[in-house]
Amino acid sequence: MTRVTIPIGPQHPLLKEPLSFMLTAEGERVVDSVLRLGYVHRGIERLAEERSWVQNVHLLERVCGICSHIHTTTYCQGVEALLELEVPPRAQMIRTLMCELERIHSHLLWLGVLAENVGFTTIFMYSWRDREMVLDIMEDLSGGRIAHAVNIIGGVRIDPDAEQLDSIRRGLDKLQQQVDTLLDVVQHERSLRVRTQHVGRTTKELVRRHCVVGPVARAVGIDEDIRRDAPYAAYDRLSFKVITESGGDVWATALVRVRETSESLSLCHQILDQLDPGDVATRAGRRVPAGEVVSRAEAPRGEVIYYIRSAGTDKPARLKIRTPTLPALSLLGEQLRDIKLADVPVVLSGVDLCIACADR
Amino acid sequence: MLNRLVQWARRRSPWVLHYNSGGCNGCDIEILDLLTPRYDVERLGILKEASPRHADILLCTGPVTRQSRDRLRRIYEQMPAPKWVVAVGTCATSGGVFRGSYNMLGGIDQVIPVDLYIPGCPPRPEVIIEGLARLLATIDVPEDKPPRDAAEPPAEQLKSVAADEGEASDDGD
Amino acid sequence: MLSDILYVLIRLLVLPGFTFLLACALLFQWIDRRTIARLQARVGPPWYQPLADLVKLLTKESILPAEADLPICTALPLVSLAAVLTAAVYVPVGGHTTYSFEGDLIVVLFLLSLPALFYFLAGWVSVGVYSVVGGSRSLLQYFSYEVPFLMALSAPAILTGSWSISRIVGQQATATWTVFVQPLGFLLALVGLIGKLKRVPFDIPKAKSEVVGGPLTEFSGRKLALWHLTVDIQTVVGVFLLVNMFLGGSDLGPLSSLPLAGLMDALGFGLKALVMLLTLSVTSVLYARLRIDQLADLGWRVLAPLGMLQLAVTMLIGAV
Amino acid sequence: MDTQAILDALNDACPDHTFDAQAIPIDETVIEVPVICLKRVVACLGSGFSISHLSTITGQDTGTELELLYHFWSKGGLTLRVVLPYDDARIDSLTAVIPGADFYERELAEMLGVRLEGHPRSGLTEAEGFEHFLLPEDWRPGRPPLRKKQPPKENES
Repeated sequence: MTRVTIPIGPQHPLLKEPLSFMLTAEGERVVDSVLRLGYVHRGIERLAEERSWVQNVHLLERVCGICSHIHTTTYCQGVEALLELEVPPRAQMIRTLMCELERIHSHLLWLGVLAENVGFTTIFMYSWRDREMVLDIMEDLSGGRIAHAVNIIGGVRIDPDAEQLDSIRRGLDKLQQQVDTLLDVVQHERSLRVRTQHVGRTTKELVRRHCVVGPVARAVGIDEDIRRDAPYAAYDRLSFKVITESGGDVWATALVRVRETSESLSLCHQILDQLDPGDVATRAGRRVPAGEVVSRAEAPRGEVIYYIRSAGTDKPARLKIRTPTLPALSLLGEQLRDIKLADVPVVLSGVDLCIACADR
Repeated sequence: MLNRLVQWARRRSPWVLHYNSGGCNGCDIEILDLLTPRYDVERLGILKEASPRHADILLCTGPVTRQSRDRLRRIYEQMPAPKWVVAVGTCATSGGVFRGSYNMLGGIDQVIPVDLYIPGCPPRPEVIIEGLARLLATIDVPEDKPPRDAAEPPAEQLKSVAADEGEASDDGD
Repeated sequence: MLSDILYVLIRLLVLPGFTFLLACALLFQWIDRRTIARLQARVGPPWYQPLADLVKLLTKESILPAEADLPICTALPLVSLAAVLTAAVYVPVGGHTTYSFEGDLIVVLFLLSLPALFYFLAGWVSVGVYSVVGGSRSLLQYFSYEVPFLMALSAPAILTGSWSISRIVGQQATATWTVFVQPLGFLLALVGLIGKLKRVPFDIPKAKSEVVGGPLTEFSGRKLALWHLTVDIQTVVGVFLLVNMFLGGSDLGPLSSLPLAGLMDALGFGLKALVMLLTLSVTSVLYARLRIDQLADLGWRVLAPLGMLQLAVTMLIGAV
Repeated sequence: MDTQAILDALNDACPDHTFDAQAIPIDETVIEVPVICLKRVVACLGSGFSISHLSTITGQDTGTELELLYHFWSKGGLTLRVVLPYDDARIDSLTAVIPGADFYERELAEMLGVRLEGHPRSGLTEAEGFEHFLLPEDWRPGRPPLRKKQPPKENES
């Protein structure tokens, strides 16, 4: 059979961001793929070395527009560790609240993109409509729908009052119903299952070999979650389940993500109940003592790791970011082999790519 | 009379193509959000198209990275006239926080001519709609000209595009 | 003599000719988009949207890749539009037929299947990768839905003993609507029609997330407008055909004896067409897109045997 | 994670070097590893201890030398520190043991000009014609952007 090269990207309706996959296909069967990143490479690691510690909060929020808060959280907690700052418990709680809201937002967004990619526009519309509720809550809290600018070094910038918390509770309750419906849809809708079950199947071994983290790893039964294994922010004061599945296909990752959304909603409620009054920030100096720190956090897509080194000046000497999409892309190289062309969008959706994160 | 009809049609049927030339996703999801129930831009006749050949308006997000430059230019070339370019977000307008990086060229207008700038980080969907509405209101087809005229890109742009043509194979991706 | 020619011209161009079809096509597209939007919790486009889209595309620059075959790319949308327009001539609308002869059903079925082939060719000659992949998909899809569709539409003809659509319609007015005799055939015809029109869940050849715009990826301006118009008119003709073949045309049962027969005919036909159209819209909201191999499976393992069954049963009844 | 057990095992695996652990925030154990021992150390960690995954490899230019940090995760952070001299920045690729290291190593090659020995993809050095991963095709060779002596804005080719 003749082989054709089918370019996916950098401009392709399947991708909201540019990256390029050169698929080699025989008829409808994809036999190989070549990945090219760099279309969104903004050189953030180098830029960060030229900005002050405070300016970097602003810069790092723009590593990724979907999980912006987790980046600043990881960065701030790293810098706070270098400064040996004690972050007030209320600030920790608010940080965690935003993290969980962001997870809900990201997972609902993902479900919509998956549905859109299998041609199920209706689910896309509904899950994005429900996502608006989370955006409303986040906007209510921080003033921004997408970029929240909540974190500052030493705490957070916002201090919600009782009225706001009440309105958040109401929003969360409404959202809970919608998420239950969506879970029901993912579990039972036939045509969605036909398209996602047994597609993009991975194994525990493959996931380990490619160092994949997050929902994709949990969908093959790897029980890992930084929130529980190395609690940061306020996670040590909260209780939640780490969701795992055993299927390893795209459907399993969908179940993991939707169930995690429910879990996040319960976390939000716990946070609102435990939110004691107090300070939301401690003062931080402009210079950070020399030293190095490795900071990890659980983004919606899995473990985020920052390595920060200070030379004792007002700028970082080195700031390294690794986001969960990078190992997922490595796994994709294996997944995009010997599958049907029509399954490519499903497999790509399954790992929940965030190219802006991967390219930096 | 015919020109009036064409003008009416163009103002009411803007099909958009979205290209991210190096942005962080923030603007992109807000653009995608335009299609969803709360904003539903199909009310205004806006459809998000997949192929540059079907589109009237190019919605660009993000600063232009060096790797994206040729692709952006090629997409613009593939669009049939008349066409418009909208730079959505602060990065697309000026390069935003990423100015000064080794891999950045700056805003969209460094590569292709831009008709409308919508600043914001990211701009709210309402703002994008407002911007598009303003752009649409400026579309007109003068009575004394045939309806098919295009905004000519500056001469310098044309030259560099011509240089590119050797490698561009127009495969529509 | 002159009045005869005028009469024919009016029939061809105005009612139920091109103008009428165009109006129906735009109206149907709007109803379709609006229904889908409403079901997806959106508002949807205003009524003039399809017209604005059409006019805009017609007045846009029409460019093609340098490698594409320009004359063929120009001709293809024209001939496929001509095919569906010709088909429309033989499909009765509200009891009126422009032309009718014994065997016009076969001509209509043939003409309606042509756009699928031209669509495939369009992908092939416009060279782009996505066009070619989309084109070959549309051919595969054609083989999956066409056989059951043909079998489903042959059944009423065999039942009536005539291959003329007008006769089949007339027969239903005296007996009962075919849909009550052959519900299975109706279902198959509906599924086949969805496949023909490449609507969700059978929008495989133009799946955005897989092959961008499918065979039409490289088309723009006028040519694209004509392609869109072909699909729109094909929708109208397909819906009309199914109404005639299965829903008794303009027959309203006991209500037919009411005064203003002409108006009632039009009303009855319009209502049935609307119901059919809404069925199409609702279906496209409810499903995810199938994969091409899943469609082939469905076509050959489920739909074709069912079509065969329908035919066999019809013939048996006819023989008794 | 039992740091002492790891140190003992490493000392057994590479007897000509004495390993020492250092703690840095946030709960990260750092072990300095000589270049030649890296592969053995990783093999030893992989077999004897439940290392879950390689989080990433940080490469940095400290101003005097290049430093590579291999961040592992196993219910706790473990980082291996390898120091390379400027003029002979080469290291064994780990892709044979950990396929997931591929992208991180390509980044090292591209961003810091480290030469990866035994990496499955050719074209990771200039001599082989650099196969770009993050940087644009027209990037001027020999200017890895994360080396300190590389001026931040100098990118015009």
